[in-house]
Amino acid sequence: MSFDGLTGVLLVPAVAAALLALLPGYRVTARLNVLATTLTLICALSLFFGRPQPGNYLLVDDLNGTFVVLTTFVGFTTSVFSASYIGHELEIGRLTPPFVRFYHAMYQVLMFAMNLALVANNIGLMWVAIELATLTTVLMVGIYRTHEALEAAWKYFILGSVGIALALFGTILVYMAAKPVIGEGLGAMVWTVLVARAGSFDPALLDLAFVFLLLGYGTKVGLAPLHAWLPDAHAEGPTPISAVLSGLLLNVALYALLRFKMLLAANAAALAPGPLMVTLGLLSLVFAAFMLYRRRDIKRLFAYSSIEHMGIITFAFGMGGPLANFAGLLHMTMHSLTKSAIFFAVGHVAQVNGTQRIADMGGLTETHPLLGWSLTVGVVAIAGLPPLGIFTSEFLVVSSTFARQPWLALILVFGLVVGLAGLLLRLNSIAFGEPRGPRAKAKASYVPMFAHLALVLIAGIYMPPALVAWFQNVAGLLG
Amino acid sequence: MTLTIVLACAAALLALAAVAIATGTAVATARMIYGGCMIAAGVSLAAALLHLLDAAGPESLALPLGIPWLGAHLRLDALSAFFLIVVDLGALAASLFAIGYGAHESAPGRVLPFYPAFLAAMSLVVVADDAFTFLLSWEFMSLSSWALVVAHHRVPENVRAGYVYLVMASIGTLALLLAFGLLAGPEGLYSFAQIRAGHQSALLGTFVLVLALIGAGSKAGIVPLHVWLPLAHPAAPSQVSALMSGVMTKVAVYGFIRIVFDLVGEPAWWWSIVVLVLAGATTVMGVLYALMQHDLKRLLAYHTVENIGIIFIGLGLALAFKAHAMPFAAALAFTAALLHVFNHSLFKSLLFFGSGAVLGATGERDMEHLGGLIHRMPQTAFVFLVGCAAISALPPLNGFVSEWLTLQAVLLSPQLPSWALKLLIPAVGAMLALSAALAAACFVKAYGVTFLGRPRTPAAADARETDAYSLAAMMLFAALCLVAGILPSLFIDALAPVSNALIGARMPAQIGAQWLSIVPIAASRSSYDGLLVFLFIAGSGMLAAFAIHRLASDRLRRAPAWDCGYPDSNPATQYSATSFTQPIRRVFGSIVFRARDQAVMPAPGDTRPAQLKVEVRDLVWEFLYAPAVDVVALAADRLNRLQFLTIRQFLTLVFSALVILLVVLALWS
Amino acid sequence: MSRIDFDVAHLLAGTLVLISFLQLYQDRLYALLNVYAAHAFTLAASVAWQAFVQDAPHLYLTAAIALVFKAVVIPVALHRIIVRLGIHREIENVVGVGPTMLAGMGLVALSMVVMLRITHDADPLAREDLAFALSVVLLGLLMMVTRRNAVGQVVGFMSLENGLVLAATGAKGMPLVVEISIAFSILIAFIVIGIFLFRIRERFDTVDVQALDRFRGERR
Amino acid sequence: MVLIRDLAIQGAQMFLVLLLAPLFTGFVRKVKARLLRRRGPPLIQPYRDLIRLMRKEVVLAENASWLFRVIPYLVFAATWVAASLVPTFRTGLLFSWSADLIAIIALLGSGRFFLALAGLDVGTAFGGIGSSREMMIASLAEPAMIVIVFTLALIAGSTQLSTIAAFMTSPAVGLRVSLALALFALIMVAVAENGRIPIDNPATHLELTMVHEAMVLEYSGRHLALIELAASLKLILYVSLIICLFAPWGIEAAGADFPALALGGAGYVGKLAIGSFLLALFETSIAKMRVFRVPQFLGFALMLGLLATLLRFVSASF
Repeated sequence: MSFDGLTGVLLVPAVAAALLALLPGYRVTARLNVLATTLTLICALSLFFGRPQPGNYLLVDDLNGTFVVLTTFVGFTTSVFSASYIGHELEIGRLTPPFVRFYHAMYQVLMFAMNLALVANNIGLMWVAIELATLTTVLMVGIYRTHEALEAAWKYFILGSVGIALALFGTILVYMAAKPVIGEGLGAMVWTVLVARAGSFDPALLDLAFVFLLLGYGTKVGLAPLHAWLPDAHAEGPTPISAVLSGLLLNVALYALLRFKMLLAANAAALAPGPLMVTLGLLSLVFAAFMLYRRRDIKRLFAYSSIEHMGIITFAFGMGGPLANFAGLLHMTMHSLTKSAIFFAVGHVAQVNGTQRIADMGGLTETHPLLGWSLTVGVVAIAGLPPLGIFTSEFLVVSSTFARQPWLALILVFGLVVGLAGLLLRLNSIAFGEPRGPRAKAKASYVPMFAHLALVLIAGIYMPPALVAWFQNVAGLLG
Repeated sequence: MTLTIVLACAAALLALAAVAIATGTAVATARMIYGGCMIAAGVSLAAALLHLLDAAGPESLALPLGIPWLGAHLRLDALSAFFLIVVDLGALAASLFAIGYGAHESAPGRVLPFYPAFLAAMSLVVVADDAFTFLLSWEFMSLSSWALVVAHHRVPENVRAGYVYLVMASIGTLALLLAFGLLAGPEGLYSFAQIRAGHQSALLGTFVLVLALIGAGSKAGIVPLHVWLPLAHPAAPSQVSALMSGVMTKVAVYGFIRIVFDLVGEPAWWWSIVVLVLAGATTVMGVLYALMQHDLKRLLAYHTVENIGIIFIGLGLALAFKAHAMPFAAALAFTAALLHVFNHSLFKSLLFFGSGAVLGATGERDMEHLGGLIHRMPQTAFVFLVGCAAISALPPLNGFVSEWLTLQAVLLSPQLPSWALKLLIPAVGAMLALSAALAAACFVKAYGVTFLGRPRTPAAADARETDAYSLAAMMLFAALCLVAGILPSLFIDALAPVSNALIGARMPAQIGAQWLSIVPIAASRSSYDGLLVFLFIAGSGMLAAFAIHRLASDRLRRAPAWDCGYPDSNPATQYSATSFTQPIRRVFGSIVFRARDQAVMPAPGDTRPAQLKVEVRDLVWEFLYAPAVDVVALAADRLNRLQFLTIRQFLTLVFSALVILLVVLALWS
Repeated sequence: MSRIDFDVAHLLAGTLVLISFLQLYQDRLYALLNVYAAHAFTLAASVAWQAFVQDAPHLYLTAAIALVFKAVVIPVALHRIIVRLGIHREIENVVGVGPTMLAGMGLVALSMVVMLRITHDADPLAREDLAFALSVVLLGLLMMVTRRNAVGQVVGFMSLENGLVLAATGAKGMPLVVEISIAFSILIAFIVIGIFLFRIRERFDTVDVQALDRFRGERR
Repeated sequence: MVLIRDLAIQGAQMFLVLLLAPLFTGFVRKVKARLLRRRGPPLIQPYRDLIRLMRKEVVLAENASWLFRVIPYLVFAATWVAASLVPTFRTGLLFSWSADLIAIIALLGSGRFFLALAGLDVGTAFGGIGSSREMMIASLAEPAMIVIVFTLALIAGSTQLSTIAAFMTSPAVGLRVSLALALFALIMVAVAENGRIPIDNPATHLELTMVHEAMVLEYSGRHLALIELAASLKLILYVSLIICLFAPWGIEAAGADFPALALGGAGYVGKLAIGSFLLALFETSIAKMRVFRVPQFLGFALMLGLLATLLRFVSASF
């Protein structure tokens, strides 16, 4: 088939992965890594203009278009960040060249897997891709091979595998539900076909399937009580991976959930998926909010805040309706940008302080003004304070919910307040107060960080109509 | 057109903030920034004044910002114009003050960027015309002021104050968010125009009122939501303290008025009871708290709480009268409240400027380390005295006028049909009088201990008079306090369009009254003429002075103080702030604060000095906030155990989740 | 499809569930491995039968994988590990065998209830098969949860995965079955290798999962 | 013409109170002395004292500030203005509308405010005691006073003294419980405000429980004279307030001709005499109380006032 953006987003990372696996030398590979992600981003953007027909395996529509662009963009900025970050890791000898090579190859594999999962039109293929992404990240989380890193990787691996298994069972059930209607064979696993005829599927089977899918992919999303792998994986892996995990992989898993939610929504007799998602979302939100208070490790802190926000997003999609869905999409985008920016900052902060322990940090806005203030802005944004984008989405979620389900909104607000207080508590001790830790000059790449924060700020004040129309269209799709 | 100018000024301020980030932090730059702020505020002030005075109709404008399909709606009506005047006047003076005061700012880099942003946010709040824009500016206002509170972040108290402040502010914002969620309904009609159009049910209105009280009240500092205020206001640099206390709390009042008087629609009669009870408690508690302080800026902050209480008493009365279709009484109460908003913004800013000048000159906020400043900083001492007299509601200054009007509104309560209100309102009036008297006591203490007597520390002994800019700012406000006191009729008439818009009635025109006196209802009922009282006092005082100096002696001799024959050169023998309030602490504090004084007297022959131990407890914090904090801590500790499970136990979690869901599924049908 | 086909498939699936129960019952590692081998063998048989019934030759491949890899290679490897690590001692179950069996009963009952809500026009084989597969999956999970020992958990995970393959093959004409089964074999290989890894790196003196959790993230 | 006449009357009123004030004080002292079987100072003694003080030079403490020297004039002026606005022998004074009852109370309040500041200015222990206690007493006396004003305003429908007085003379009033309560409370407040026994002892200096005298301890010469004069003005103000509110008979309405006015004046003096006699009687028959009993005393007054207001609300017939 002819080369188009779709093949691009899959082909480029695959090729790059192969190359990077072979090439030695940090400088070259780092640059190549950035180059590859740039190309992928360009291909993704080209999807705006030329969009291939959905086949049995691949599909590009507004929904996953959003995700693909977001993924490739954050992938690109993260690769820029990782260039400087990994360089520093090499200098201090935390990583050896072979591992760096491995790291870069895996990075591209991860990109490939995530893109594949997004553009897959076949629920089986999607499952395979997500499994691939999981395994890749497992390997990268364990890359430092310290005790904690291996432990985190192992935890991630085991829980992830169980999640994968549950998701597969759900997938099989969907097929079983589809088979009588669509007939045997590939057709019964092609999402476009499924969603078209979901109305006549067996509801009970669909319900069962959704339960398994919710738990299976929910493990990846990091919803409580399936979240256990997430904080450690974020904390022990290299920071670029933490950024990608929080910023992207969670979204990909959530995207899978959304696809199946649409499937259920299309079937009148099946149970509404909303309540389940709402419940899990609120549970994650409140739980993670309380977990913020006792964190000693800065990366684990923000990992929990990711859980919190995944909870909010799941809640929003669970509520459904054009307004809430729009808010959910917006929130997801904003969270990806903000959280990865925060992890960029945190990575450098940890490097200059030589530790991730919050107790050893202090007065950062004084010792490293740029880092400190960027971190502060990031936290302020993630805490949902204006004029940054997350405020907009939280405004929409809360206000639209309160008119429909006052009690839910009250729980939501409660969680938000608790979470905000927890985050600020930590921020105070990190960014303000008497400076602790070394005053050594930071060799950091600020561009990705600033770019993300700038985008979030702009989105908080002004959203281009095109984007809005797109989001609204997608929100409509989600029903 | 006016609105455009106002917005342009706000934009200019934001631009200034950006400039401040870019440029350095030299004193010259700081002056430039503050000067810029002053100009912007001045222009915007002029625009708002024109709009209010020629009673122009509302102007509105929609920008393609914020929520896309909604856009940012902005509107300038009488109410906005009035509060815009308050904001800009405060901003103008604060900037002028800061041109001089900012010179000895230790961390200009942490003040300059946020100061203009803070000003811009406040003026945006009052012109916002849809829920999103309103809340955005509202919370941005909190955020920028938070940054200013933690400007001196090396002092742990400041960081803590900022923390409490921002958390409380967010709680308030979320409460308002919920309120707007109710008003906007499920289909999300966020613009105020749409909200006004859709009339709300009584029950819904009640929820909105409660949420508005929590939201706007926490910002304004209504007891028991005031806890952040005395922490945050003093922590900021003085010009910012002045803005937060004098202006930002008024923006909060604006939020309350906008929601309760404008958006919700017709009030239920008993809403006023809630408001009045809270307001009365706030008034008395605020001044009692203030009396217990010996930190000058914190004392002033607590007085803000008191005055907010007075304002809300006026608003509560207005609600009561409005609900019982007594428009003229409502107009009177409402005007009184608005006038007090204006007056308080004047003298509270003035007082904070003064405390800033003292802080700059001596490095001290604790009154126990000050004293005798009237000799070292005479001009500051004079303007501060004017401020004290004004806030203590002494004629012929402005504080008295608004409290007098409020009392006149209280006296209209017998015409109300409902018994509850008939019995409640006089009690509230008594509270108002009580707080006025206590305020006078408090400011005798504040002024007497800080400026009079003998210096208690070297720092106070060799203080220097503050700079010209600061003095100019203070003089300006002192003059305004006097003008507003002796010519209140001008201000009352200027407020007519506001009460016309929100109450549907206005106070009778005052300009016509003889000798510029104010006559709320009828001359036979009550009237007051600040100008005449002023002239009388001045005249008879001068007459007495003239007569005595001419006919009797004008000789004068300096000698040591008499002090009943026991003069003691040690300044520690003076009355201190703590000892001054000891009787009041004993009368009121023993109940309200469980206050305990105990004098530790060493045995004869023991060389240790005697000590006075004073213990004052903040029951509101102890019984409301401390428990909440404990609960959160407890929950955090309990849940934190989940971080330390084994993989198998985590698997168990997943497994049980699965089983539960399956069971639910099985039981579904 | 004819009666006999159905019965055989049914029988095999039932046997699988039975063997899962047997696994729950075991409290020695060697025995557990042997029972698991039987489990895998039965799976292979049932997959093969499905291949024959649906005359889908590619399923034979899956069957072969099951037979070779799961029924022979993995058990032998684990056997080796046990010998290496010298942990052929008793398995510490978290809860006693009795309660575990009861829980298992409950799970099977649950899966039946859930499945039988499915309308009858879905083909019966699929329905019954799914019911069995679901119970196998749940029993496998139960086993993972109730065993402290990594080997025990691996076995649990593998039997869970057997349940999945059973379901997949039961679903007539489902594509990607082979790929999926291969993918899973890889996954399991990873796990086993992981255990090896931990053994080879002189960090952990036991593969008892709790040893991995000594730090559990936050240093405290 | 009318304006001039009114001006004249207003002026007469101002100087009447100014002249009568010391006499009244003296009369009270005389009566007290008599009741104690002493001869007591002559009635004109207060005038003599004032004149002597005026002639003396002022001895000013070294660190006294400019404020300390301004305050006597301020206090005197505020008190005098307040006193001159209380109708004594004729209602409807020219400037009566320039300050209603509340404003008059506030004027006295400002006098007190500045006097208390003066007590703190020199920085002596005695001055501090005085100011702090004065403000404590005021913090209860003022609200009590305001509540009394409520009661009257509710009955008369006005806070304008002339209107109230006119209403009181009208037959519509009759005897009311709330009025009695208000009167009682007002007397208690007046006693407290003027620092008479049992709250304070105007005749002593070296007593640790003194309040007013401690504040003005550092004053001498003309300053002291002004403050003394202000004190006696305040006293006469309160007495005439009580008179005009509760015994307004004989106070002429606006537009009365001269003989009527003279009659009114005479009546006023007579009432003053009775008032001073009662005051002296009260003071001699009661002992001074400890400072920390004062809050209870005033709290009682406040409660009476509130009770009066509430009674008034419950039924118009009270």
